[in-house]
Amino acid sequence: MSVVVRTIARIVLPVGLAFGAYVIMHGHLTPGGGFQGGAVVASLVALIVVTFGAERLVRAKTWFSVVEDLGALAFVALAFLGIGVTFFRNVLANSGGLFGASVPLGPNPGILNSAGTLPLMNWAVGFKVIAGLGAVVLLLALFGKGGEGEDG
Amino acid sequence: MSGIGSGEGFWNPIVWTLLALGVLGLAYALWLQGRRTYKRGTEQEEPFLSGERLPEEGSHIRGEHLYWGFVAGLRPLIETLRAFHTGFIGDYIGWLVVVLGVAILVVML
Amino acid sequence: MPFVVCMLLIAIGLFTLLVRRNLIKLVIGITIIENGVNLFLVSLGYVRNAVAPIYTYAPPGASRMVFPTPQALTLTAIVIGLATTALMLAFVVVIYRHQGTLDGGKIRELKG
Amino acid sequence: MRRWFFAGALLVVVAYLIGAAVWLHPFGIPSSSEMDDYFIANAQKEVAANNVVTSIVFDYRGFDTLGEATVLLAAVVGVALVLRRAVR
Amino acid sequence: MVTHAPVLAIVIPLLGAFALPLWGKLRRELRDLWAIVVGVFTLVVALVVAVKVLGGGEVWVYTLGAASPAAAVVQGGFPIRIVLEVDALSAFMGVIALLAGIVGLVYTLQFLREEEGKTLAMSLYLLLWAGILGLVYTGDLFNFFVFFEITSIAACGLIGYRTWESRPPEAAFKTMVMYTLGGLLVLLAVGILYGEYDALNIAYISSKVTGGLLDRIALGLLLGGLLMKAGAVPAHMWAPDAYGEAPPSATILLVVNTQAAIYGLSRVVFTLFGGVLATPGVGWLIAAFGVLTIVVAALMALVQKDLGRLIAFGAVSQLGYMLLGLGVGAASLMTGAGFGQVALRGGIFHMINDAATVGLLFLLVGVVQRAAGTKELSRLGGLGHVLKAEGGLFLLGSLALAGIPPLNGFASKILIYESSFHLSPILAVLAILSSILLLAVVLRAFHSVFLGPKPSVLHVERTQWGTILAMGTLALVIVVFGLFPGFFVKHLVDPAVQALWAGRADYLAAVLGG
Repeated sequence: MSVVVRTIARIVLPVGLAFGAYVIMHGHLTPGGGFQGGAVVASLVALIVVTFGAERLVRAKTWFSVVEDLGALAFVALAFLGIGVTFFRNVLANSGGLFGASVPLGPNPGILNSAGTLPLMNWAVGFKVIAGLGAVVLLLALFGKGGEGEDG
Repeated sequence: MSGIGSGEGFWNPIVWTLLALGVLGLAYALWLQGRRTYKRGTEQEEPFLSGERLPEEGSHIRGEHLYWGFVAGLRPLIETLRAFHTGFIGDYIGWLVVVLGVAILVVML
Repeated sequence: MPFVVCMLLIAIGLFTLLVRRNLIKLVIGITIIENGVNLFLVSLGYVRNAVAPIYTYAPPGASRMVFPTPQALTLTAIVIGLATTALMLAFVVVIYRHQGTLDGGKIRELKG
Repeated sequence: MRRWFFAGALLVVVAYLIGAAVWLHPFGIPSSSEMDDYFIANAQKEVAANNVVTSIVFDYRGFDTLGEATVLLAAVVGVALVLRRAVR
Repeated sequence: MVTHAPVLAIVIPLLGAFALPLWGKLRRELRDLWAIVVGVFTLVVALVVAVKVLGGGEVWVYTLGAASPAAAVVQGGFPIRIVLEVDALSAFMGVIALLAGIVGLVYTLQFLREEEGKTLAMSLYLLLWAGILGLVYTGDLFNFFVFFEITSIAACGLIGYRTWESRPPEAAFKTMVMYTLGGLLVLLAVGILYGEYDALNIAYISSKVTGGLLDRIALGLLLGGLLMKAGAVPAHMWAPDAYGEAPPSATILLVVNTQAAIYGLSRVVFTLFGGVLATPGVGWLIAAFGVLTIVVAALMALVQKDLGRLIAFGAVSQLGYMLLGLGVGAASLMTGAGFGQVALRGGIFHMINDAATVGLLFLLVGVVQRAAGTKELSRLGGLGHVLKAEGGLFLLGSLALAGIPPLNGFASKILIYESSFHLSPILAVLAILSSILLLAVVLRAFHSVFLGPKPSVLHVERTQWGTILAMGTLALVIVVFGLFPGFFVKHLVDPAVQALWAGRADYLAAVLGG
């Protein structure tokens, strides 16, 4: 791609990354969440593929698949936290500990340290979606360019 | 333990197997009756293929040609059915829509 | 009326599937149906004169909130639709590599 | 012939779909709302999250989200499987 | 942990599928060991569910994320969370999924080759297994849709496994299009029902449903989507493509996946709309599609030139018998005629018989293809000289598929014949004639693959012990279920029949209380 596109992409990349992280982090307070923020960041992968070429990211593919598996495992592990009561029980909410603050009822400015397992799940799902969508984009972009596929 | 009732009658595979063995034994007994007229080593042992000579290495009717006459008899029906399976993805979807339409029409009755 | 629009979108998608032969256009048709269904789902939860179901800095005067469940369902359905689209496109790529065409009328090795 | 058959079926289906859309509750005035009223009233207390949608996605209907994550993983694994280096 | 058994049965294979690629990156032996461990744990957990539900006769409710597993409803008497609800029918389907899943897993471990992407295929296999278990255990409509899509995507990924050939990706794409459309129809129906009742729980909607116009349209959409997935003619054309081209280790689960659609169909007809179906029209519809499926698929199987596709059409024909049994049962539900129960008994018993029979045949197709390097009937022949045990197993499976006594196919088919004769003699006659046709079909396959002069140029590989073990298990099931059908009908099938026939009130009460 041309210099203009590359320059602007270099500016957009950190901003987009920060925005994606914000959307994931504040999923339990503002519109957004793991999926939406993950999709924002994954679109940056597509931006890199379009701007700098997919060959640059050949080695990232393996990392993407590992991160995706780890994200999914973390999500299940967080769901398993509540197995003492029921599967998917939100045991951290209103517990007073990590992410355990209670929120005042009705409209309020929001407390980041609340909602129990929700922010953690948002992060797990966020990483999972970044890695998953990034892997799909990369696989489709790399197909037929020598480095395709995975052995085993 | 073994049988199941079907409302009308019942089905018991153990009894059926015993009966089948009995019938097989009867058939074997009948078969033994005819053994006296059978001579080994004559042309009676050879398969009769309309007077044709048998190939040396044996022959095998390939799967496509088995039941040739039966398939030929049903040709109009089978050709219709084969033409029905076009392999075109648009037809797959079309028939799904038809099933859906029929289902909705019947449910509306 | 918005429900009717969603159903019309679904109808357009089905029509696309029935009259188009190009595999990519088939995938597009399925995506149109998907969007119609998702729009239908999310519009089910709309409540007149209501605000988004989020309490962070919610307008103090608003009394009602839009139904949150359809939004959650639509979120799930969108991601599922994305996954199916990705897989279908991957198949289209492989089919094109093998058969050299995208015409659904010619991709008929499995017939009869 | 076959095309007309499909067109007729499509017309029937679409007619009933639009019938369903017309027959449904008026846009913006849901006919029943007990489950969503419960969510709006109690989600903030039970889950301690301001965003009711997120509390439904990850708490009340968290199992759906697990399924959704699974679908995404299955799609990625499927794409990797389909587009892998074809050794043969 | 026993209280969490229903959810663990779904989550353990999911967890296994998530972690499997990581193990595969470390060491392949660890990956295989992990798959075995996951399989054993799933087996144990789901057997606990099956024994408790089928033996105890209760409906097991598990509410995800609630203060206690039994607390499905909140103040006001309506459920808000996702509820897993395992009644006898679900537990029975779980047993089928277990049998097929374990056998297929043992087969997969040895059959697939490393250089062909074994790790990814095994991961998808576990996902498909988990999806089927979730599909039959869930008590929530939207969750049903989610698991529907999990099974669809995992199944299509597996169908397109042999990407170096041109036919499997084509089959996978066609199947994917059909599955996606079916899933969208189900989702649309869920949306309509949600808009009407503001609920997603099957039991709660069932208690509210009135049978008005909207309910009927939703029922029609559900029927359309599920009939497609159940492989009913004329929307069956994806099924022979998929079964014929998929790797045989996955086909056995694909068949169970299709049966899970029939489970969904019976859940919709008997439970969700069981209270408002005033006319036998729906039952007649399903029975008519069933007979059409039986006849058309059997005729098409007669003229196939590819062994996989031939068996695939036979499998589609078998699905028709289940649809027929279910339809006759549904048609006689309102009149309460006794033969409806017999039909359901036959249809449900036929599911497990079909999973064993068709599964065995597909596993053998894989062995034949690996041994001879081809599936085309015109190039096969004389394999019986080399693969003696496999030939015997194929004959056994063929006879069971055609319903020859005393094998298991006959035991379930006779129930379907007799009961459908009461509804309409034409149905029974067509079903019996097609069964004879199927015998001709499978004997033709056996004849052209295993009989004939010994092939001279053929390079034949030996079959590994794992595949023999898997096929031997299925053969054992065929013989034992054929010789002692009374025992299995009484302890496995009859609770499931009762759950459909008279269990709707229990199903609703288990969630809603009272």
